[in-house]
Formats: sequence, structure tokens, C-alpha cells
Amino acid sequence: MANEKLLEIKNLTVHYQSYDATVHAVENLNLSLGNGETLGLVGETGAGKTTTVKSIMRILPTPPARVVSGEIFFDGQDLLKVSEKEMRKIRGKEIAMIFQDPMTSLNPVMTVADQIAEVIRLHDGGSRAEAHKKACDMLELVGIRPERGSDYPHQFSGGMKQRVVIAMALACNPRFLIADEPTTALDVTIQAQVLELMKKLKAQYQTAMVMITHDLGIVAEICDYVAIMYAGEVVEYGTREHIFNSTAHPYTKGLFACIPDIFTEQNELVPINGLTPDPTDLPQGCRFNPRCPYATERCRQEHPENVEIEPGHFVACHLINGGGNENA
Amino acid sequence: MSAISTKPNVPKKHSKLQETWRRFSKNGRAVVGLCIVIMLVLCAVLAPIISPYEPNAQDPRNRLQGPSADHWFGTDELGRDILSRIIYGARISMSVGLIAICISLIGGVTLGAIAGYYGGTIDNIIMRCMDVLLSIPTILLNISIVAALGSGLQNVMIAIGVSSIPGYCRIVRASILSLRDQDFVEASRAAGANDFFLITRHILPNCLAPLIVQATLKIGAAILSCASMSFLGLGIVPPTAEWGSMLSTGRDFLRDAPHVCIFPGLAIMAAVFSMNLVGDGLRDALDPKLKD
Amino acid sequence: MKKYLAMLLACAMIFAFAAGCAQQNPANSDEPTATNAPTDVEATPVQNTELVTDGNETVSDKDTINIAVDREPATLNPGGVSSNVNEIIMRNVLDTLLKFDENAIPQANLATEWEAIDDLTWQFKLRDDVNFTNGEHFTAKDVVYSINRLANTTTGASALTYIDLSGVEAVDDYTVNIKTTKPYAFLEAQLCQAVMCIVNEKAITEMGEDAHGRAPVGTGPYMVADWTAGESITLERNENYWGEPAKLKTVVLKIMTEGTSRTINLETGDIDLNCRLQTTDIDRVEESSDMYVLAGAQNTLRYICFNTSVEPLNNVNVRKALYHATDTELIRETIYGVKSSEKANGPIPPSFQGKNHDLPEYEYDPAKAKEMLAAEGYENGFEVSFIYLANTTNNMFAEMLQSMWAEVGVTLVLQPTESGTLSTMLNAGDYEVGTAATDMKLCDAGEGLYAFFHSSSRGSSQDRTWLNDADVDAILDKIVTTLDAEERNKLVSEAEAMIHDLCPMIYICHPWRVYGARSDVRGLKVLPYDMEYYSKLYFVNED
Amino acid sequence: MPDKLLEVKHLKKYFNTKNGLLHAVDDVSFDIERGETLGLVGESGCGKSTIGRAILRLHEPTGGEVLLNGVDVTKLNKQELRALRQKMQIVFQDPYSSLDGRKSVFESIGEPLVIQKVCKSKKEYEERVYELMETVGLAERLVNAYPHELDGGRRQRVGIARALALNPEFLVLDEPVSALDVSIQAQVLNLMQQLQKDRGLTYLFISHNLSVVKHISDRIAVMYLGRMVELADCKQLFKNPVHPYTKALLSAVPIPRLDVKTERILLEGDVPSPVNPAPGCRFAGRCAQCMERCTAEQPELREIEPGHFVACHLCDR
Amino acid sequence: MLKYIARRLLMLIPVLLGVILLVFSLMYITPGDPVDSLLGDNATPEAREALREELGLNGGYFERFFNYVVRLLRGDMGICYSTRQNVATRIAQTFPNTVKLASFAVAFAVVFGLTFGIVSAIRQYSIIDNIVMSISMIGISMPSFWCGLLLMLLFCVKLKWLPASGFDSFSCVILPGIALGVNSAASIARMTRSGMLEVIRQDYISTARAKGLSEFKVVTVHALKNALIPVITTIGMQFGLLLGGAVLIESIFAIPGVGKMMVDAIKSRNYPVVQGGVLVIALSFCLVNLVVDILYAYVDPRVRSQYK
Repeated sequence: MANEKLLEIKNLTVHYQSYDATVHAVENLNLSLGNGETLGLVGETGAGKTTTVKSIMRILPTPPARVVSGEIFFDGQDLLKVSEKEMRKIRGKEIAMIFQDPMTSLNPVMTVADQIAEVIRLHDGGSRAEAHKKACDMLELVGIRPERGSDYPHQFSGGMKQRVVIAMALACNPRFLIADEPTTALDVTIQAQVLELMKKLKAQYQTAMVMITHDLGIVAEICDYVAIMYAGEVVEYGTREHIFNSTAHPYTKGLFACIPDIFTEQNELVPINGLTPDPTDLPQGCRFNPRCPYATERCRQEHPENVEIEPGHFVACHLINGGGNENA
Repeated sequence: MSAISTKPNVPKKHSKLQETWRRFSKNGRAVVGLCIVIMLVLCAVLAPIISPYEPNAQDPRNRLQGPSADHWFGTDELGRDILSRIIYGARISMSVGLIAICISLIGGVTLGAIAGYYGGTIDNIIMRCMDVLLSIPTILLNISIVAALGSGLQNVMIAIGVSSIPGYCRIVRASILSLRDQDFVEASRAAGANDFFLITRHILPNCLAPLIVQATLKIGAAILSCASMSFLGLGIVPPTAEWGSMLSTGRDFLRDAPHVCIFPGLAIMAAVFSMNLVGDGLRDALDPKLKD
Repeated sequence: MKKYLAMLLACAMIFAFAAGCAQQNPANSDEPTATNAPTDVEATPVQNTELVTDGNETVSDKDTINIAVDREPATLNPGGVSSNVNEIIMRNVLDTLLKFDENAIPQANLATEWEAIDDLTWQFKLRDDVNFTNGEHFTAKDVVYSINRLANTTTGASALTYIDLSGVEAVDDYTVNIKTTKPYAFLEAQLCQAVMCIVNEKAITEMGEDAHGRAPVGTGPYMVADWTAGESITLERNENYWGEPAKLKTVVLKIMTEGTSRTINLETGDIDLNCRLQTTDIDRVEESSDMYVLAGAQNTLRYICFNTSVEPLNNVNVRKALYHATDTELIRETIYGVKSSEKANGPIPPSFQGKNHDLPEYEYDPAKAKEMLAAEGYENGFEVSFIYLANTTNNMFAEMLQSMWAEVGVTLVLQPTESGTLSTMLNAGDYEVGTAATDMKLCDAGEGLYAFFHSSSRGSSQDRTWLNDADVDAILDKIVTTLDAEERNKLVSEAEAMIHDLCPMIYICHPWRVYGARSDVRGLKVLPYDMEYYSKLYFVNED
Repeated sequence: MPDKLLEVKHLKKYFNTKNGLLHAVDDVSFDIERGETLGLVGESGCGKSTIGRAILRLHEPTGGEVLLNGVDVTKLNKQELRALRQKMQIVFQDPYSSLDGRKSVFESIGEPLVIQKVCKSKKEYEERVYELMETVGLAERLVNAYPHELDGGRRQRVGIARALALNPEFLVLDEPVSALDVSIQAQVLNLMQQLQKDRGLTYLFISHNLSVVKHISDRIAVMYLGRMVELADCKQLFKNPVHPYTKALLSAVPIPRLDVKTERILLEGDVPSPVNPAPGCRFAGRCAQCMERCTAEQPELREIEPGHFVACHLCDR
Repeated sequence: MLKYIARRLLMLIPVLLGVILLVFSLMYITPGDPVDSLLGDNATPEAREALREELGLNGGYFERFFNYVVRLLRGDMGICYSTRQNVATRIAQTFPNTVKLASFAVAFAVVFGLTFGIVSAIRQYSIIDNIVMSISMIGISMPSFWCGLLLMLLFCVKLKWLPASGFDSFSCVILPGIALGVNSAASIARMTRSGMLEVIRQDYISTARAKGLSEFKVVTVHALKNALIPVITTIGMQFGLLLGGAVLIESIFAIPGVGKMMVDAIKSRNYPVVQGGVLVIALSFCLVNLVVDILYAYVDPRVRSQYK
């Protein structure tokens, strides 16, 4: 791994301790991201996507959640060891985050401009008037009339609110942006506008980004690298081309097979049978084995290792490293 | 009409009730509350057996004795044993609590259901009447009702029952309004169900949870109002042992014999405290969303 | 589990605090464990109606005294809604023609001398040197106005039952005649009552009844300076008072309905004189060095009355049986306190003239009571209702009586009632057994017995026994009309014996008036009737 | 004459709100052949769910007619409506609120049978319920389970089983799969297609997800702010969309394939408020080729080629 | 906003009319006759009849109710039977005391309630949270009059720091105020805690944390303001409960407040005082709720925009 990687996560494990069960949210996950690159984090409900990014920002709700092991290097510094005071300097300045539901991610009793100005004054200092001015500029940048800065969040539509959140995230020109399903709650046409905006700003500010989504269409449009997560683990990682064109892991193949796509003419979707995994008692061996059509006895016993089947393309599946048959 | 498990491997009905009990029993505080409540109920039921002395047996010679070996809670102004009077007092308080709650439940639920489901002018009238009842402080309302009907156990129950009807009425109305256009209600309506079927089969069972919680919390409040009314001398007729009147008679001997006041007060607090604990426990168990 | 333990810890803490409070109290020595649970019962406790000092004290220059009273007066107009606090303040602010001396004999006051010119009219010579506080001169005209005014007041009308208003006239500026409807031996005592206080017509017409009631214009040693509702009434000395001027400049009457807080304020010195010391606090005040207790007999009788017009109480033997079933001494001890009441045997207080001291006693003997009841055909007892004013002491009293009568098979149904309903039922006679404490206002046994037992006074607030006995009526009528004191006293004691034999009531006790005072207070004398003369109070320097 | 199961003529539904009259559905007409699936697509607030509910008279329509097998549903009284309920049913979007938490799977599925009293004996009632569970792929051991014990996919299957209980001919599917994970979504879609083949059901499939609608529908109608802007055969619509809004909508859908590049038409601003809407075409405000006529007069739905209807002034030049 | 206030005031009238009707009817069917308690000693039948006439006790139900309402509209609440003062002055004398007591209690409740609520919300599941919650649970269940007696026992009787009765100086208000305030403090603490916990779980709190704000700032700037909105309504409601609770505390500490006056009036069948007192209490209770609603609209921009 070239050491200019902006972010490196090394076998991160996070568990949630509830009253009578432990939830294995993330199991020794490895990821890395270079400057200006965009990583797509794809997975279904309960795959551990949000837990991963929240542990990067260290805003996991500590009583139930607990980082069992692993390191997160950001710019060479392990964020898990950093003091809380130090971490606060990074949050909002170096790393920024956009949450999923625009309806609830803005403080309803504060004006939009104040909420943006707050992060500016926190990190870049300057007087209240300067911060306010800069906040209005940011609003303009994301396509909102600056004079609407003094309005309250409930006076904006879903799409507009997400633009405000983006403005707030990019206000201090962070080097790394985390977007947790930013457009899932939006209508298709509004989603297109917001994605377009994010692509424009990313290019302009050269920010590295992790985009969490369960929509492979968005990944195709915006991400350079893709990591497919299942039940707390990365089952396949590679560039966009690897994942889309030479899909290896059965789960990724299954995902592609069961998404209706408006260009190809399929008459029958191939669903992935069985149920989404229950994080409190995950199956033995490969987590996907109960739903995998090619599952062998080995898959049920032994946990598959992460193997690099081609440069930059990693897969965790016995079938591939063992058999190596491409067209499985 | 639950299924008769014709098939052997069908698991037993793991109903919502068991689910609630499982969650309730995990909450330490609620269990403590439940034990105290059971103890109080036992006191009320087995009063004659477990109370050391006759509640009204007077012994004026050694009155106002502090807690001693033969009188654990000491004696009151007429030399009667306070412990036995408290045990008998549990009867009054528990019965007032329960029956007052039934009165207000019946009144509140019917009024709330009508107001909630049919809306329009009836809803307005009922709600205005509830506002009227709510704008008078409960203690004054209770006292006026008791003054009008005359003091005595069942009048006290009627007074407390009537004055807490608005609380239930509002809860039932609110939950009906919110449940009425839930999807599963529309689904039954789409299957051709009439209003009565919808209310009885879907809406009322679903607003049971907030009602039960309110009822348990209100039993505590009812005991408190009954005690306050007898404290003012308008509730229960002496010589029946009632915590509120014991407290009020003890007031004159506060300096020399504070125990006459302290123990009935403790009893009232214990009863209300345990009811609140159980109420809180039920609320968390019945409505996981409110877990905090 | 952690939550569970913390919860128990909190409970234990509260319980320990409460129990500690209870434990700690009996332990400390200065308060006896149980107040007045006497070991030995004195027959008649010693009254000390006045503080005896060695006389060589110096008068302190403190000129304000704080006195605690237990109730706020409704109005200070004669004839308004009255209670004992009203009457005491009225007598200190207004004057009556005559006033009682220490042993309740009518003496001169605004009237210097008086005599019965015939058996219906009395003539009074008035002082000529008296002025009202609004500067008006006091003349006979004021006396006539004051008496006529009572006719249309709420409670004043009843005081004029024997006065013939047409015969009340001013002969000249300083003599006035008062005529009675029939020969009436107690007119002098009646004129000493607070209801007969003399007010000034001009003052009342100018200020209006209500305002006058809050700050009456009178001729007394004090006048009302300020009255804040529910808090206090302040009296200032009337500088041009005709009589001996009051020793202290200001008297502040603090209204404290709670007995406990009256005692606490006496201990902390916030008040100098507590006019209604609670029985439970007597020992505490006595033992403390900077306070002393005065107690004296009153003209009041606390009794249980039978409604003699109702089954089965109309049978005298049943009444006597019930008397035997009642341990009056135990009730007196427990509820009214040994040091603040005395044994009663007969309706007339012992200090009165004409008291018959050798009446037979209905001693406490439940067995005898049971026998008598059986003899009357009530071997398995009967049920009877007991009506009383709902307050804590009455509740205790009722519960004791209930358990005593239960022993002889009589079930007593308790009916605590509010003051409103109570008076209605008592006046209408719709009750079986009741209790009351009525005082002989005119401090004259004859008049007292008449008001208590004469068949004509049934339905009035003083007659609770509804007695209707021809012989008793006859002797009482004779008493009222005999003017000669000697003759009257003989008849009174004869009447008392007759009434006692009919056993219309169970005498519980004669409650005493108990005062608590700071050690530097002087001039307080306990009188046999409800009165304190503030003008006599003063302070001494304590060395 | 193709056998028309459902004909909707000039359907209107207005809600009066605090600050004016909300035109949820404004004069919409369409019909569905027996055994066909009509897709109803549009963004939030375009009135698609209201149409579904108005047809079943869960919301009383303000105007227009709904003919089911020739019988006008809007004119029926209570009893006739009850009987007709057996013919048409609905499946809801949110699996969590569409089932009563207090009722077991058995009771939820069996409830329509109880309401319409179709089963003679308890035994037959039970058999029907087990059979229904079989058809929707629910394991028998779940018969006594409660909603809080099931995941989203299985709850939706219970919803479907309940809808099929009275053997309806017509089903309104109001965003049945939007709340489900992708893998479960595929299973439910396949199940619906299977049921349609076996029972010859007719579907009105309402969704905001274009790819899902394309996959399952024969014909697709596009809605915008209470009005139908375009109605066409599925292939035709995707091959050559005519209405500017449909074009923008199709271009906005992200494609999960690298080899296909679509140039995206970005719409300006936000959807206007449906309360007291302005005259003329609802899309005028955001339409790139907006002409003067568009703001004045509301375009009617006209057939520009066989089976392809559009409501836009551009195409009648 | 003014239009909203005007509408709310208009809605108040039927409620108050309802209150008058309810109390009047209750008093009408109460047994016992005020005249007897007034005349008491040996009243002659004619005097009693004259008094009944004077107090207007003779008419039928509707007639008396009609007179009462007509006179009420002219601002005359009738005369208090015992002191013959008109009811308005009697209430004017006693109501300020109750308001003083209630406001001290509310102040005490709000200060302690809020701080405990916030502290235990921030330190959730810690020991402090447990202790605070247990104490607040005890606080709610403790009868206010018993608490009053205990406080009086400790501070007045044993330690003699504070006066046991009277209402002239500030020190007289402390004890009764605390006794009255304990219940409301406990319920406000619980309300604030659950309000705070509800808000802390919201997304915008994670957004604030993601901005790098310190936990303290997140709580005070973002969480507190949102959590306080529902608490305001409970404070309004608490004021109403306090007016009721004051009745008990006033009778223990012998405070000449409206509550005590009402109890004595009910006991001695003093109808005008009861009717006047309940009306004034109900009116003040509704006004407090109106003020709270306006405050609520003011604090919450979402509500404010509706009423603009």
C-alpha cells in the first residue's frame, strides 16, 4: 500500500452490547482511501456501513457501542488513540459528514446560516459577521439564494435541506467527506440534482469521499473504488471496473442479478434466497454461506481469507481462491 | 380465533403478553415496585390475620408511645396500635384507588372513543367539558363533590373517579385519532369492516398500552387525593383507619410524637411510589420505543 | 442490577431518616415521653390564676406586646357574627354600661349607679366625662341608639328578648331608663355582655357598618389602628381614655390558627402571650424557665347531650345507664388534660353562687349500666347516632365514647359534620346524641339553667337536651323573677338537683382557660369568664 | 374488444386544508385490461397513492367514475360496497404499519374471511389460511408468530396473503417493495409475478422507483402534481419518452452499468405546492421548452400514436 | 399572533361559563344551610328568614343562577356571608399570597427540576442518573402535605430556623414553597430527562458532534433548546397543579391564601366565596396556559410560522 493513503482502516472490529446480546456490527474490516478518491461502501441493512464511518469520526454512542480492536489511520495518525480534544479539532475541519435523512439532520430551532456559521467560527475563527458572510457564500455555492440564510430548516424542501447540509459539511474545506446515503430519502429528479452538485464540488475542492449507498447506480456514477459489505465484513473490494465488469463474489453477483435495470431486457429477476443475517448470531464460517448457491462444506466451517485475485481487486471467498473459476 | 395447532411442529403462541412480561421482568425497578404492590394488596386482604392488634382497640393510658417492642410503629393519640391501623388503612386506600380508577376508565374511555372516532360537534362539546373539569384544581373539585354528596367511602371514590375522567378521555381520543388512519385499519376497512368492528378489534386493543400505564400511575394519584381529602377532614368518616386522616390527627402531636405522622405518610408514599414504579415499568415494557 | 441496588439504597436512606427522627425524639430528656399521661390523677388540680411575684421588680419601658389569638374575628360591630375573640377585642375597644369584676359580679363602668325604680324599669346614672375616639361626647342618646340598633343585626336581636325597646329612653343627658318586658333578675349581667357595647351613631352612619366593623369608634382604653386580613390586628392606646389609661402603647394581636405554631412562637419570643395554650404544650411551657402558665376555671361546661324527645333517650333510666357506661374522668384526662380542666358534677360551674355541691355521682360502672339497660328491655343494646363538629379532638372524643358504649352493647354511629350542617341539625333537633361546650354567658346559674333546660328555650343554641318537664319549668320561672339573691340561690341549687336527677346530659368537664406568657409579662389575671384586659398588661425588667 | 376490468373516468380528489384546496388528483382517466399490470409512476406528492385509495373508496373521490367490471364503485351504498370489496384489495408500503402488532399472522391473514363470513366451518377457515400461507411462501411454523418477530420481507408476504384471502380480481399495490432490501425486493416481485400468472390477477402497481415499475408493468402512466402527463406501453415509453417531464425523469435514474452513458436533463427548482395550483400545465414552471400557451391552458391527454398518450402542447403543433 | 390570542380568549368564555355552572350546581345541592352556621346562637326564626332573604337564598335554582351570572357580569361576585365584605376584596386579600407561594414553588421546581433533569440525561445509566431518578420518583410519590409536615418538624420545631406560620416575611415562604415545589420539581426533572434523551438521539445532534463541537456545547446550544420546548408546557400545567396543592400547604402553614379560604368556605357553606374563588383559580389557570402556549409558539419557529 503506497503510504500516501489518506485513510487506512486496519482490522476494525465494533460490537454493540445490548442487555442480553452482543451485536457483531463490524468484524476486522480493512479499507483504505487515497487523496481525492471516492470509495463507494455498498451493503444492505445491518451490513455495518454506518457503524464503520461513525467509528472513523468517533461519534459512536459509547454506552452500547464498543470498538473491540483495530486502528484507523488518517494522515498517518491513529484516530482511535487521539485525545477527545484533538479529535474535536479534526471533526468538521479535516473530516466532515453528511447524514441520511435531511428532514432531521438540521437543528429545527436555529436558522440555516447560523448552523453553517457555527462550524466556520469553530474552526476558522473570525468574527460573527465574517462567518455569516462566508456561510451565505456557501449557500450560494450549493445553489440556494443567500438571503434565505435567515430562514429556518422547516421552510426548506427535502432537496434544499440536503444542499444546506452539504454546504455545512464543505464550509471548512475538509480533506475527507463521509456521506451516509445522502440521497436515499430524496425523489429521483432531486437526487440527480444533488449528485450533480456533489460531483461538481468534489472536483472543485479535491475532497476524498466515502459514499455509503445500497444503489449500485449511484456507485457507477460517482465512485472510483467500491467495497461490498455483508454482515459486518468487506466481501469484495476493487475499482469500479473490477466490480462492475469482473464481479467475483457470489453475493455481489447476486446483487447485480436482482436489481431491475431499465436498459436490459430481463424477464425474471434472480433473487438471493433466505433472510438478511441476524447480527446477534451470525452463521459459522463464511457469513454468506446460508444464502450462497455455491456454498460448500468448507464455506460453512472455515472463514474465507481476503485474497487479491487481480491487482487492486480483493475477494473473500473460498470458491474463488480455491477453484479460481472465473465464470462461477 | 387463534389457530388450533393441527400441525405438530407449530410453536406455542408467543403472545404480546409474554413479550411484555419478559421485558417487564428485566427492569429491576419495576419488579421492586411490583413486590411492594403485592405486599400492600396482601396487607389489605389479610388485614385481620396479620395485624398484631385490633385497629380500633384503645388504650388511652399509654397513648403517644414511640415505636417500641410491642408496638412496632408506636401508638397514636388514643393508644391504638399504628401498625395495625396502617395495615387496615391499606384496605381503604387500595379499594379507593382501584374503584376510582374503574369509574374514570369507564367514563374516560367511552367519552374518548366517541369524541375520537366521530369528531365534529360531539368531539367539540366533550372536549370543552373536559377543559372545564381540567381547569379546576382536582383537590377543590374533589372537595366540592364530597361536600355535595356527603363524606363517606363511596362518595370519595366517585369524586376521585369523576375528577380523573378527563385524563383518560384525552388519551383515548388522541390514540384513536392517530390509529384511525393507520394502514392496518385501512386494510380492514378495505376488507369491508364496519366502524364497530374496527373500534373493538383494532383501535381499542391498540390504545390499551397508554391506558394501562396511565391507570397504574393514576392509582397512585387516587390514593394521594383520598389521603389529602381526609387530611382536610372531608374524606373518610372516623373511626375507620385511613392514612390521610391518621396523618391529619397526628399533626397536633407533631412535636412530642412525630411518629404518629411519619408512619402513615411513609405508607402513603410507599403505595404511590410502588404504583409509579410499576407504571413506569409497564410503559417501557409495552412500548419499546419509549425505552430510556 | 446496578439500578436495582441504587433504588433500594435510596429507600433505606429515607426510612432511616424518618425512623431516626422518631427515635431521637423520645430519647432527649427535656420532653417527657408521653405528654400528660399522668400516673396519679389529682382530684381537683390547683388553679393559679395570677403570677405571684416578690414585688420588687422594675417596670420595663417596652411598650408593645404581641398576643397570639386562635381565630380571626369576622367583624367588631356589636350584634355581628360573634366568637370569643370578637368579644374580648370589643370589650377592650368599646365600653358597656356595667362590667363584671373578678368574681363575675356586675360593677359600675359607663354607668356610675343604677337602681330598679319599679319591678320592670331600671334607671342608670351615666358618667359625664367620657368622649368617643372621634371626639363625639358620650350621652344617654348613644345608649338608646346602641340598644335599638341591635334589633336589626344578625345576632343582636336575641340579646333583646327581655328588653322592651319602647321603655328604653334618655331621661336627660346623663340618665337613661331601660324597661324589661317582665321582671328580669339578670338585666345587670345582660348589660355586661359584649353585645351591649355602646357605639356612636354619627360614627356608624359616616363610616358605614362594614368599615366601622373593621375599626370601631368607641370609648374603650384601646382603638383599632390596623387590621391585615388573616395576619394581625394592631390596637393603639386611646390617649384621652376616661378611666385609668392603658399601661402599654400598642397591642398586636397575631392570628395563629395552629396551636403548635402559637407555642413555637412563644418559645422563640415572637409573641409574649399565648391566649389559647394547647393542652399538649402545658408541661413544656411550665418547665421552661423563661415562660409561665396561668390557668383558671371558666363558665363553660363540656357535655354529651341526649335529645330527650327521641326514642329510646326519652327514658331516664336509659340515660342514667349510658351515664354509668361513660368513664368521664378518662375522657377528661386524655382529651382535655388534667392541668387544663376540672371534674364536673352538675351543669353549674363550681365557682358560681347557688351551686349545689352534694349532687349524687353517676360513677363509671359498665356492669351496672348493662343491668339497667337489660331492665329497660335493651339487653342486646340498641343503635344511636352521635353528631359533632368534625375536628381532631372531637374525633378522638367520639371514638373513645364509641368504644366505651360498645362494651355495654350500645352501637354508636359517628356523624362528624361541618359547622354549616351541624347548626342546622342541632337547631332543628334532628339528632340523637350530640356534644357541645356551652358557657353561661351571664355568669349567673339561674339564667344558665333557664337557657339550658327550660322547655321554652328548646331550639335555641344553648338548649341541646330538648328537656320538657313541667316541674323544672316551674322552678326556673320562679328563679328568673326572684330579685333577691339569697332566695334565688336556694332555688337554683334545688333546681340543679332536680335536673341532675333527670340526667339529661353527661358532664365531661369544665375546661379551663390556659394562658402561656413570657416571664417578663405582668398584669394578666385569669377571669371566670372569657375576657382579658389588655390595658392592665405591662413588662418588667428581668435581672 | 379487449376485456376492460377497470375503467377510471375523470377521477378527482380534493382535500381542503387550512390554507386552501389541495388538488391531490385532478381529472385522471385510464383503464386496465384483465390480467394486465398498469404501472403508476411519479414523485412524492403527485397523487399516485391517492388514486389507488380513491378507487377502493378508502378516500371518497370528489368527482369522476370508477367502473369495475362495468359497475360504478362510486355510486354503491354500504352493503353493495361491502360485497364488491371481495373483488378488489390493497397491499401497503410500510410493512411495519400495515399489520396490527396485537394480532398473530394467522389472525391477520384470516381477518378478511371473518369479516365477509365466507368460511362455513372453522376447519375450512384454517385450511384456507394455511393454503394462503403456502401460496405466498410463508413457512407454516410462523402461523402463531407476531409481526414484531418477522422481518420486513415476511411481513409484506403476510400483507399479500391477506389481500388474496377473498380471491380478488384486482389488486392495488401501493409501493409494495420500496421499504425492502434489494435482495428481498426481488423475491417479493417474483412472487407477485407468479401470482399474476397463476390467478390471472390485474395489478395497479404504484411506485417512485422506475426500474422496478419497468420490470413488472405492461403499461406505464407518469403522474405529475395530480395530473397524468404520459401513458404508454412499457417498451415504447423507455424507447421514446415524449413529455419533457418523463424525459427528465428517465434521465435522472442512475444506471448500474458502466457501458451505458446517458446525458442527464436536470430540472430546476422544486415541485410547486399542489394547493390552489395555477392554471395551465402544472409542469410549466420547470419545463425547458415552456411556451406561452402552456401557462394559459391545461393540455389534454391525447393519443399521439397507438397506445401512447401525452398531455403536452408541444406535440399538437 | 394577536389573532391567535384573541381566538384563544374567546374560547375561554365557554369554559369559564362551564366552571361557574358546575360549581354553582355543586354548591346548590350541598346539604346544610349557611344561615344556621351564621346565626348559630339562639337565632329566632324571623331573624333566620330575614337573613335568608338578604343573602338571596330563597329563589329556585335557575332564578338564583341567573341573578348570580347577571351580577357577575357587572363585576359583583356577591358578599361573603361571614365577614359581609364583598367576595372580590376577600379574594384580593388572599389571592396574592397563593400566587406568591405558587410562584416560589414553580421557581424552586424549575431550577431544581431542570438541573437534575439535564444532569441525569447527560450522565445516562451512571450512578448520578440512578440516584436522581430514584429521588425524583420518591419526590413524585411523596404527599406534599406530609413533606410539609416533615420540613416543619425539622426546620421549625427542632431547629427553629424558619417561622412555622404567618406570611409576612420572605422566610415564611421558603418552607411551604419547597414543600409545594417538591412534586413539580420531580416531574419536571423526569420530563426534562426524557425530553433530553429523546433529543440527544436525534440526527441533528450527531451533525453537531460531527461539526467538532464539544459535548458541553452540543448539549447547551443544540439539545437544551429543543428539549425545553415540551418542558414549557409542563411548567404551565404544574402551575395549575400548584394552585390545587396550595390548598393543603396553606392549611398546614396557616397561610391566608385562596386555597385555605376555599376549604373553610366550602365547610361553612359560604357559596359566593366558593364560586368566586373557583372562578378566579380557573381563570388564572387558563391564562397561565395561554401564556405558556404563546411562549411555546415564540420559542419554536415551526409553530411561530403557523400563527404569523
